[in-house]
Amino acid sequence: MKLFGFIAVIIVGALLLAATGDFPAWGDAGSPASQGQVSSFYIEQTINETKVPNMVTAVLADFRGYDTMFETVVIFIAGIGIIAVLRTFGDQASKAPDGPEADNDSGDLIVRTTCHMVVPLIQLFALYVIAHGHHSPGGGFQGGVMLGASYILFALACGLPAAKRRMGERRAIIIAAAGIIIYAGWGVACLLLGGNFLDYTSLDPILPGDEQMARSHSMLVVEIGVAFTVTAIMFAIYSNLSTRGRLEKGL
Amino acid sequence: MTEHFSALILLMPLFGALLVTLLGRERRTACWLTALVCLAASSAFAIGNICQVLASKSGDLRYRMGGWQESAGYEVGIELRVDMLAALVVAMVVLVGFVNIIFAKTRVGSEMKDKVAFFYALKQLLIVGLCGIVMTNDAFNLYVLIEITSLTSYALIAMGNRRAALSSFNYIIMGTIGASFYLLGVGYLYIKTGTLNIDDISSVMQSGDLWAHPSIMIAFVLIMLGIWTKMAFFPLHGWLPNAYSYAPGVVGSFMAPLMTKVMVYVMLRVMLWLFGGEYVYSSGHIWGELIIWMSIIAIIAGSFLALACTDIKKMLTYLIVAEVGYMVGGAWLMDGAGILGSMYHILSDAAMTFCLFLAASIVILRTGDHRLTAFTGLFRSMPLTMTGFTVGALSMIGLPPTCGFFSKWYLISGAIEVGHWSYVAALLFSSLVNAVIFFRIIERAYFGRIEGVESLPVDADGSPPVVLDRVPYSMLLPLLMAAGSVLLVGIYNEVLAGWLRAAIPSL
Amino acid sequence: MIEESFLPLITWMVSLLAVPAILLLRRTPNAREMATFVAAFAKFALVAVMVPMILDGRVLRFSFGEILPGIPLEFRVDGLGILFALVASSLWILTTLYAVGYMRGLKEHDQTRFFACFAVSISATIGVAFAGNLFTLYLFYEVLSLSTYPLVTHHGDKEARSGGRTYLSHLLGTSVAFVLPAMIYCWVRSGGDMSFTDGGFLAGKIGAGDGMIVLLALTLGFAKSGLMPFHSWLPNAMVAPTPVSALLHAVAVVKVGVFCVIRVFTGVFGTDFLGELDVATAVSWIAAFTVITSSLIALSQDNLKRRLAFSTIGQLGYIVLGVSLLSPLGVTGSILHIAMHAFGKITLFFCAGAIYVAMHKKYVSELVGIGRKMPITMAAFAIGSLSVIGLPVTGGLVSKWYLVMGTAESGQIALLVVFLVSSILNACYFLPIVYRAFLCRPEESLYDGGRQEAPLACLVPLCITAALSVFSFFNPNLLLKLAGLMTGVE
Amino acid sequence: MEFLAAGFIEENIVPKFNYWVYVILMMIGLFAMITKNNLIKKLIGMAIFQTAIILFYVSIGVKAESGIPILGHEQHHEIVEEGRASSEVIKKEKFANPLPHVLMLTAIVVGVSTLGLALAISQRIYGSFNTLEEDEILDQLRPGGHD
Repeated sequence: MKLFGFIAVIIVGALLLAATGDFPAWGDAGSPASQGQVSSFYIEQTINETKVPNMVTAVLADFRGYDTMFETVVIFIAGIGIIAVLRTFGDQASKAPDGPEADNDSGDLIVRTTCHMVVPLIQLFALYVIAHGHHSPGGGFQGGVMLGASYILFALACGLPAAKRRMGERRAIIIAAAGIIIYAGWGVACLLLGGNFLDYTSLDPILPGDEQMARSHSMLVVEIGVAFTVTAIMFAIYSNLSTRGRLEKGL
Repeated sequence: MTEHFSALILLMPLFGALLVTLLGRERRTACWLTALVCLAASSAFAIGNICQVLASKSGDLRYRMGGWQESAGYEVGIELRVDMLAALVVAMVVLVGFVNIIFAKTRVGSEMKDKVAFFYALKQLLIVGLCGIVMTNDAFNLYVLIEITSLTSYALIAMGNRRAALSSFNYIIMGTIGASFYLLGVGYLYIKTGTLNIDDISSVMQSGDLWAHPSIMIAFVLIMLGIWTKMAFFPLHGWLPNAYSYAPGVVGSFMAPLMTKVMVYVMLRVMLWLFGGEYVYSSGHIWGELIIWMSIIAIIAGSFLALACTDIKKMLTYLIVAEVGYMVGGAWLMDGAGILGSMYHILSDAAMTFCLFLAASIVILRTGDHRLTAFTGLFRSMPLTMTGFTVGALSMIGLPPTCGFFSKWYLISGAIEVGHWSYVAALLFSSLVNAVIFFRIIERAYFGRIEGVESLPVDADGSPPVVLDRVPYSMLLPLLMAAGSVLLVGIYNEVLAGWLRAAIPSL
Repeated sequence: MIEESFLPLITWMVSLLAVPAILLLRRTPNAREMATFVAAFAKFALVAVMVPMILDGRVLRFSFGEILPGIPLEFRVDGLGILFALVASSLWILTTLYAVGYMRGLKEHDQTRFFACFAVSISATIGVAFAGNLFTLYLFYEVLSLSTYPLVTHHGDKEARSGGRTYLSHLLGTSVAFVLPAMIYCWVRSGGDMSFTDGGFLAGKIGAGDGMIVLLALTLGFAKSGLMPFHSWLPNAMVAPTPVSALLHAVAVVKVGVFCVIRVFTGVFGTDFLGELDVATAVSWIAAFTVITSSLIALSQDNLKRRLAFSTIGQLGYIVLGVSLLSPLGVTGSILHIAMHAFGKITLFFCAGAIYVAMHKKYVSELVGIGRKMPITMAAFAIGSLSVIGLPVTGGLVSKWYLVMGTAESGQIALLVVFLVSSILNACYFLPIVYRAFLCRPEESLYDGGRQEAPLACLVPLCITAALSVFSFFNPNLLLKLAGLMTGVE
Repeated sequence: MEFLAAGFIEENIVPKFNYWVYVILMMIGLFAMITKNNLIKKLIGMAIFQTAIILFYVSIGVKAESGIPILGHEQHHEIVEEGRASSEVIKKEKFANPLPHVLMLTAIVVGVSTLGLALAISQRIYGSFNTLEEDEILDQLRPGGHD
């Protein structure tokens, strides 16, 4: 098996390297991918079409917004997939101590106190990352991961039951679904107003600013939707993986 | 509204999945109803879509997501493209999904226990993924959607017993390798062309005359390897039999007919539209021959492996491996008739595999036995189920007027036109093996416990009374619908073939 | 002169419509049998109505619309088809009558299923007879294979199962492995047209080498014709109840096989074109080999039904041999032999069944002296034997005459010898049975006491078929005319 | 010989080192996925494999002497005042290609999701087999056949 694997790997590697002969060199500005019409369009026209200086955000949330919607769906699937595979509903789970005293029996006082101080800061910064994605690196995924991480941190410091009271399983699923509903629902709203699916310009009548601004605003909306889903699913994945689906007291 | 049909086909099950998760795991009937309604709507849109494609002059509908117009001849956004083949395959996906939802109703409770809502959600998302794959015209979007279908199927399979979990794990490893190869291939194409739209990549390669570049060839090989892994083409088939046979019954009966077929569709799409028949077939005389031989091996190996099985579902999964060989071989015959056969076989194989899997699930449910011995004497106790099974079996063997006969007809005529007799021989061989396999079962079902006939109550003329199947209608009806579709796809093959022929680009 | 007509469709449908009736009436056997009879008579009447039209030189056609590109599902009634349909539908009536007597006499199980499958298979037979193109022919050929399977395995015991397995594996296997690719090859070669025409739709479109392979594939692939080496399903199918054997051997299955072969020679290739290609000799020799070998095997069989089965294989060999001579007289002989052999052989099977019902005897060696016990049955048996051997005063002589004439016409002396030898062999395996049944010494006889015939329902049909055998010797004009429509022989 | 090798390195490896790095990483990952016995090691291989692909894509977008694909504040203000950007203001050589970044954001998400699901499934496998070694699991399954 080892030998077979080794040979297969060498063959694949050789195949992949053989193609590099006619690839552009590292950093070649004249390569088809960099020089191509699509890339030039994104760089030069993004600001005109969407009024968003961050081209990555614009491409992500608007030009290829359809892709990104499915990306969010992928996260959603991972979340409910893990719950579906791992979660054990039943008596053992409900017997787990779930009262307020569970809050205190885990973790060190210093850790808990620090955590109580840090978590709001993380969350605040996460919100900034989400909202400021138009102008600087950031956006729904990045901000959502930070938000999710803040909950995970809380769960690590104060115990899973405490975190569960703030982000219960049911609530996490609802938030995750709501995120995609925001995203896809926004697209459907475009559709209802006469445009194609996710064609934000058709929302111009109900949003402030001109058509380009409508795109810009809509990007914020879908980024928020993404952030919802990512936050909830990050925490759901953590809580299931760390307790083997029993959602009792975690690590 | 009508121009949005292709988007709505996707959106219905997507929202259905979200609603189902919001409903929560207590309200099972509500979940079922939601899924049913959403898929029914989606089916209606899919049928409307077929009508639209028929009505349109060009024969392919374009739908630009986000309304982004092309810039200087390049698509900057993501575009859906629905030609006749895509419209038919999408309709097949949602209809099979719809019927399977009906089928799942009574079964899902006992198989999924507390996770019914998750099952419905994942299943609808799987349908979203499959529909998306079929309709998208963007090479990278295709990757994302392939991953959506893969993730949902990993999760759905792993919801079964512990063997299912292990099979699902192997599937993850193989599936990830396959999808990653596909992604690498797309990356290679992107480096050379600077675009991701399938039509644009094709036209850049055409205008830039990139055919001779080794990187294009390697991109092609990578994409093909990736897709073959995903569709379980013979030496890469290892994950499929376990994954589909150990998966929960309602899951297996849904994924088996669809997943491999949609991947065959992707292969055709890549061959004929992304790279173009000219490139694939002209430079590929050596590899074309090689791949047909590989598909012959796939057909023969699949048939033999199926013959050796005593587990009904595993046997059916090995037959899928053989059927994949049919389609790959047909697509590589380098001939319009072969491609047509391959396309038609996507539809007909889905119909008959669906029919057989439903029948097998019902039998396993009723007898509690998943070996072939479960069928003993079933013609008496479950006549309707066995009728459905027999229709599917006859189609697998390839007897008229079932659809299996006609797909063989087109495939063989394609092979004869290019003079590939070994492929013809392989098809006939597999027909004969299928005949042995299925008549072994039918004989068992037909005679069964003939010694015990006396113990049953007897009619005036000495024949035992017909006992109804004792299977809920929600299971029997889907089976009969599937059996009906086997016959319908067969009888109307001329219409379907005419539509499909219009979709084949000139070689 | 081709004209559109619904008659072929209705004729085909009649027995199919009887199926739901039979299934619904399963609790009242009398009404159920009534339904079968009504359908049988209706079918015969419809065929009879068509006969004068066909004799006028008209060809009736009915099409369901295209099912494959360029290929409609199509009925086309010409002389050959109507002759076969006439034989099949008339004998169906008798077989049904006989089956009722036989099944009730033996108190068989699952009679409803039996009669339903019976009706389906006769419908498929008519479908074959009326098929207007190769695809339609193939379709009904397969339907017939499947619908007769439950009949063959009716007893459901181990022997029946293995017999049924051989039956299906041979018939389905050969048709899928040989006929299907050959048919698709024809389709590709002829440019999408597969309608039978007088000159053959492949005429001029195929070379000698390919033609040879396609011809052999089609001839051997229609394995119901019992050509060696794909003959062994026939003796194995003898496990079936006797009415089924009678139906299989005289009316439906084997005749469908040779009918298909005749269609292949006349409708697919055309005898003239085959003459140009000069490839039919191979088939002639396979048939000749089959004739002689099967007759020799028949000699050694003690089981009466198996002996009859091998005799059938030999007689089918005649038919294939006759058509492979490509001479008009030979083809006429073959077509006539379908009918003549049908009358003769069904008589023999009815007799075998009657003996089984009345005496429960299966073996030739047990029949010594039975002529005194069952004189009518054995008299009919004698007539049937004469017909199959080809002796006067039975119809078998007429067809054999044409076959021999055809052989002479084509100048194949070796094949003439085959006919001669095989006729002698036929006589060798039939006449001793008759001789010992009637003319054995009283002390050798295994039977004593008075006459004890089978029930009337069994007896009447075999008398009628025996009478038909004799009648067709004296008045073969109708059959000759119908055959002449195809071959031009007056 | 040495000279040739040096020439090869100079022509094919140095200017295209990104491809070499990714291929080597990918080979490591693939090797682990195929041959490792421990399920978690397989998953680690999978992560390496996917990372290699991400590296490959991102390296496509690189342009020498270009910055991140975000307009600076000054440029933004300039454009806002003018009302519309022109190719003088935005020099495309100055910005890295944004598309690969977007694509890889997606690929990362897919990779994370797959990994998460795979970990969940391997936990379930551990729960029912009490081991994560593939051969031991197969040993447990062998005698029973079905369960």
